[in-house]
Amino acid sequence: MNILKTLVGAAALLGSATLALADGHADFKPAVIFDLGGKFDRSFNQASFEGATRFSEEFDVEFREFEIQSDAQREQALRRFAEQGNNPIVVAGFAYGSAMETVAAEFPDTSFAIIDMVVDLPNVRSVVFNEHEGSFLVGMMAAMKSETGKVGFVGGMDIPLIRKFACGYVQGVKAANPDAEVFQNMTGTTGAAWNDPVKGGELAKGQMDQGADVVYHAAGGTGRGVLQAAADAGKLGIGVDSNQNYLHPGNVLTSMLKRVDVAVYNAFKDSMEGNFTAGFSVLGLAEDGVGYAVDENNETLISEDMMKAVEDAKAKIISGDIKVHNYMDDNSCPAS
Amino acid sequence: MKKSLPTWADVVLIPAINVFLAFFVAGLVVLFIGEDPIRAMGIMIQGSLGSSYGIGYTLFYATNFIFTGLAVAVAFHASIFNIGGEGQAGVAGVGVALVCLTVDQTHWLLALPLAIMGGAVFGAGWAAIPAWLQAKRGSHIVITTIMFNYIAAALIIYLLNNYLKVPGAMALETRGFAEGAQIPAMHEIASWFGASISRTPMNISFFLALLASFLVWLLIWRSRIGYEIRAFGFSEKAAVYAGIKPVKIIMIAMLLSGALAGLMAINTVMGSEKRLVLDSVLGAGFVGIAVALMGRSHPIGVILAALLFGVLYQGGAELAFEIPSIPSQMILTIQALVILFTGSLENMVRFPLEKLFLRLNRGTA
Amino acid sequence: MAVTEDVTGQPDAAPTTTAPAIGLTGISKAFGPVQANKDISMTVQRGTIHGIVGENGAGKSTLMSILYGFYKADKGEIKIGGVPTIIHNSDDAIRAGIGMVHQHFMLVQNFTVLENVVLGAEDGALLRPSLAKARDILTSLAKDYELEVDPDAIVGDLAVGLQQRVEILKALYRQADILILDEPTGVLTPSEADHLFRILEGLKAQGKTIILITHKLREIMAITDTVSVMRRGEMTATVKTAETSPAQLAELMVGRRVLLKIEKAPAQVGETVMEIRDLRVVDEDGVERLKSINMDLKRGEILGVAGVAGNGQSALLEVLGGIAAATSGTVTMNGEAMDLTHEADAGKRRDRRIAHVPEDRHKLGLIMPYSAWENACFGYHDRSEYQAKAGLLNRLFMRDDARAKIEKYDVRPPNCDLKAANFSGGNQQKIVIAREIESNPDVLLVGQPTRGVDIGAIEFIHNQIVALRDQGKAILLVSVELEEILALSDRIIVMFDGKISGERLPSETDENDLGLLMAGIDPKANQ
Amino acid sequence: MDLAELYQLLGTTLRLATPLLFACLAGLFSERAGIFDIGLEGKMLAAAFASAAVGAYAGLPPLADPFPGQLSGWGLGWPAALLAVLAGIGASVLMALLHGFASITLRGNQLISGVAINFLAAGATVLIGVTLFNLGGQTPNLPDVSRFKEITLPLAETLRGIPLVGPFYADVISGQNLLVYVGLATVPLTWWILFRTRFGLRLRAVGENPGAVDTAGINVARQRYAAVILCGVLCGLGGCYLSMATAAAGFGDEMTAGRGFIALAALIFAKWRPWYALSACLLFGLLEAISAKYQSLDIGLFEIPVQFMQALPYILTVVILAGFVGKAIPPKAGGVPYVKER
Repeated sequence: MNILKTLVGAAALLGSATLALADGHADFKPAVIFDLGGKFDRSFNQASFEGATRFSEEFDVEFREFEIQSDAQREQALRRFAEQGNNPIVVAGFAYGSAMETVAAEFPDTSFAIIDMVVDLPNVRSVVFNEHEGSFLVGMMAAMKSETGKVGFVGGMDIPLIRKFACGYVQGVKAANPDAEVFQNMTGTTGAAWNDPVKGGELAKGQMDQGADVVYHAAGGTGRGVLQAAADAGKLGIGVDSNQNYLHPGNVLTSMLKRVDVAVYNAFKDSMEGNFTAGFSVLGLAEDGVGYAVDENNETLISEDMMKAVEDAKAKIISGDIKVHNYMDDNSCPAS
Repeated sequence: MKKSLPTWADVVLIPAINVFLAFFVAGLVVLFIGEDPIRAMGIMIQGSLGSSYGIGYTLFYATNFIFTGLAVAVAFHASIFNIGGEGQAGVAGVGVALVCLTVDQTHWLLALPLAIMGGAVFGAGWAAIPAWLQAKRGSHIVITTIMFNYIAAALIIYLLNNYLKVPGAMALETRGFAEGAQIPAMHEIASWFGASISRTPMNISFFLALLASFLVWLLIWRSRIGYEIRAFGFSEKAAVYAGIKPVKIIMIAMLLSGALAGLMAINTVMGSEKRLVLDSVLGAGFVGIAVALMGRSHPIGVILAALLFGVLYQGGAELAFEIPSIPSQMILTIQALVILFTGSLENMVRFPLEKLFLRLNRGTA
Repeated sequence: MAVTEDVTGQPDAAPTTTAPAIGLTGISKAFGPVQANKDISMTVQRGTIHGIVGENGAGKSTLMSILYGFYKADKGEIKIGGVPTIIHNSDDAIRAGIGMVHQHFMLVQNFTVLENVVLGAEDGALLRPSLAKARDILTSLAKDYELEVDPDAIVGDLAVGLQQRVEILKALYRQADILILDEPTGVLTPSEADHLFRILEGLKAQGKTIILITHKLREIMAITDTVSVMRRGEMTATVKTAETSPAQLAELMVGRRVLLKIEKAPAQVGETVMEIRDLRVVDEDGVERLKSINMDLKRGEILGVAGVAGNGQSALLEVLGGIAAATSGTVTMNGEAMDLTHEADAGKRRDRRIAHVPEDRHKLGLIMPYSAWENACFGYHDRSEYQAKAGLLNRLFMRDDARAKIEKYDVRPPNCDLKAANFSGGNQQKIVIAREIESNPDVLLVGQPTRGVDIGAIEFIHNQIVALRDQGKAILLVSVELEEILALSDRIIVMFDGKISGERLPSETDENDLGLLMAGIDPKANQ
Repeated sequence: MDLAELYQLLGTTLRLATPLLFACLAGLFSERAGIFDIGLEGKMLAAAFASAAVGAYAGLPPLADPFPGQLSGWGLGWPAALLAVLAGIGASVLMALLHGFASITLRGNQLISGVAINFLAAGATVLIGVTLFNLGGQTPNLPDVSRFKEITLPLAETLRGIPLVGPFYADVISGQNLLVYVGLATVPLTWWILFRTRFGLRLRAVGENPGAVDTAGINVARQRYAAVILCGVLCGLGGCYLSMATAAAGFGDEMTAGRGFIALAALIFAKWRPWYALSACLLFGLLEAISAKYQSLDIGLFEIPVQFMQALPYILTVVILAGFVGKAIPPKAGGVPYVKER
């Protein structure tokens, strides 16, 4: 009986404690929900975590976060944060699409943002990136750096979004070296493909055995294996989403930055300042939404010529002189 | 073989001590993480039972576990360990989805019975092959059902990728079911009676689960086939002597088991997600093992154990929200401890208790 | 090289020549609430064959298992060669020079003879030297004691008698001075048993001490020097064999003079109910269990089937009772042919009014966790009187029905809610007998009706069987107890090696005659 | 497919088969002794985590000012790998002892114990991982000193010129990591232990008829514990392989990804025999390699979907279990707790 009393007592205490906590931050309570793979995937999710953290540190505002463990938790996580008055709620990942449609409709007064997916509701901001533009640039770098004229690409789950990365990359490679050969592999057809570094490593190794000496990955947690395999073989990997240059200094040529962090940061900031706008926004090279990373870990790998060529291409893409084909426009890729 | 334990000790005391031990060890784990186990417990109880929102989710999870628990329990009665609830429920999800996608322009009153049939038939069908192999070829059903879980996973991925998912879409899921295949959620049912409760995925399937529990009780303890199933479970040789055909019993028990596991797809696929997603079972097939073990394979025990696991799942999710340093794998750990203590380490409690009762009996005799 | 020369005695327990080989004092052992051995004391002299007799469940095997370290006694002292010895496990027993041939052979079926012999007595971490050494020793043992076995044969492929040799060889290989044999002849034909006894005599001549557990008085009289009698966990007497008689031993075993004759009227034999023609059974392993059996069962008679266990009687009961399928042959029941070869179907047999009291009531006849009322219609539960609506059972009727049977058959305690497991052996058997007889069969198959049943219940059960006969039913009685066969049967057939080796009327035969038939020899065939 | 591609596929096969092989031989020891083990997955997972955790602490250099996601280690150098392997084996053996305690001492249900161990490992690795590293259950990337890297065997390049065999030696046999070779060597070792030693004789006997072993004066429980511990050691190596010898270079949530169950399937496929186990693991490894490399396999008439390749090990095992192609007969006393009979 004593145990029960203690428990009931604790529960009651807790109830009041939660309330008090809620009161203290009643004004502004942003929340971010990560996709499968978790906030420390050193890639996509980590980028959104970093955006939220940067905002939190700059404005001294705490944010709520949640890492789902299964697909079915998406809706519960969204609804719970909304029900507890969190606002705005940012989710990262295309797989949140249907959950977002359901929950955002239930909570019209809450602001939502979703990355990598378009949800057409008056209180949802949809942010997508021109990954093909960033991939084009790292593709150029890969081709210019490659000594064998062969480069590789390892994707995560085989979906149009990842084909978009691949297609931009191939276009960039061919732009720099029309004779270059590109090997492509996808890790799988389910969510598990985002988190299988063993297989990622094997795929990269396979490509390197075929002669590739630069391998680009767009595979979330799987990419850790790709970069590790490249480093083990003394070859070069290219990171994605976050800046992954630090993972294997000297063996990561660059990282294709996808500024998910900026999207999260902006959503939080706009909402705090009352400037939150719903609707559809595309972040490309022009908006600094995508790019490539150069830091102390890889600056020796990139020559002046490469820099110049890439910067040149970047300007041309922004100006529209170079058109990079978006795979998702017609679900096909002109280059392979 | 004289029994040395009174029935109440067998069905109440031992499970209670075992669950207590499991939670005690879980509490130690929380301490190790550096959090307060009493506070964690408080959050779990508050989060799962402290609001209509929490209760709704708790009962939503419990609904799944009642179905899978019953599935394991029915097979247990025939002395069959069906570890394949995960695959059976998964394949049943395909069945439910196919029905719903076909008839979702009609009305849920039509769609529900059809979907129940779809889920039950697909679930039973997936159980039928291991059952047949056990009955006719003597293949170890534990191993075959494990294998069939993996085969089911591959099959579902294949079907979703190639046939079921919305063309061009990225998410590996079917289109959402239209109005005509959406069964009433609990908050809708409540609103018919003028009550207002939080929106949760809990739906009419909960009552279906209770009904299924009653029917299972009737079947196992009151029907002729139940009498035969239990007899077979106690002794296959005796069953053969009594003219009970093993092949028939294995098939019936496993088909029922698969069908019951399959019915959980009504709750998840039709009730909550309203579409077929890739991982619609969420490990409930395995939780069913723990539920059946704890519930001593009796429907009432199964319901109680399913509620406990519902509290565990919902409370555990709340825990992960409230104390991010306790990840949701805590649930998995507690689940493992419950299976360990109530299942494989049961004799750790039983042996000393038997000795104790023997001594008590001698003292009074 | 004779192995016995290697036995130079145990280093820490040097036996004196005069000290008895085994001395037990005050041994007690309880399993939960059951007292299996009560304050047992026993002395066995070196170089003798000592018999232990007693009914099933009298505690013989438990006592020997304690001596062999399989169980630990709760109380009591063991002296080996006069030296107090503590035996925690079989290893201790082996080291004390004790070997045991278990009733169920303790052999690894898919190992070779050599591997089985060496197991546990290897010489080093590597196998090959051990095996090579064992091969040599085995050859010499085989020569010394008539124990020839192919050392490279897979044990599972060997006949039962040969497997028993392997067990003896195992003990001898471990240089056992004391050899315990637990019911060694239960699976042997009389000639195999005689061969075994010759081996035992040979061992005795070499100075070994032998303990023979059995419930067959013939064997005790034939081979032992001294004999101890056990009853209900207690040792009731130890006597010199030469100074006793089977009748005296029997009385000591069961506690009162055995009923040698059952009061019964002469049989009123009617027409044939069941005709069995050319019945054959080949089991999964390809072994022919029944070889062309032909027999008729007639109304109003008890047909006794005698034979050493494992000579086809069980297979006969199983096929007729629908537990196993026959390979070929025809059986007609009341003039109608039955399909026995398709599949085992006990339900159909019951529909044909064939009732069956199985040999093993624990494993077959009862569901132990079921209450008496659930057991009282087990096998007949699909009959219409037990059905309620919609596939449910009529529990009220089932209980009424059970209460009536319990009363009529004097089952004690008369509580139909008690689980089968909680009744004594005799009352369990009464429940089975009640169920089968009350189903009103034309043919009753009965296997070992009084195995493990107390005396009072035996009488009751025998009387019920006779009463059923007097109603004009046919009864097929299978028993390994010759006395039971002789006392109950109106006609006797004897089975050997899956065939009927002879048929007798009780008036024209005796145990010796039947014993020869059980060995496949028909003493009257050439007359 | 040219020869280079084939050899490359075989190299991948060998790498993917190695963790299966360790787990499969682990299960072989356990099940030959009569202890069913469906907890191979959990033991591997626990080992993968423990070795990665210790490998990270021991191998990473000390940092003056570590930031989140970075770890200040002890910078031990080569002993780091040794410590990591020991930790992995230790964790796995601990799990094995739990299984042994439940199924040998307490005579509990071995299947249920296996299920519990799988869950326990899946839950506890992440719980502990989050507490130690705050990386969502992952460990930090392992430094090279805590990893097993490719070893080029002598004469690999010299012999490459020999047709067929040369490249095979250079590309498939050579250039694997140490654990691959250890795994291959474990096969004959297992065979030798089982069939040429006293320990093996007793181990096999205890899985067939523990009564025979008991009456032969051998302690059944001790023999079974020994088998279970050996099972733990081998599962431990399998787990270490995943975190230390693959490109994962660290631990990730659920990283065994069902390999324990494929190993179990391989064990049945191999009918509990060591050399067959090698073949079964290589076959399943090959299937995995093919399904990793090719998303679908066009065999001319139709395309075999990748999911079919992934399900094939399980399907084959079911076929074997059904006895359609050579019946797999498990050790007779398998799964049954030993109780002395009266």
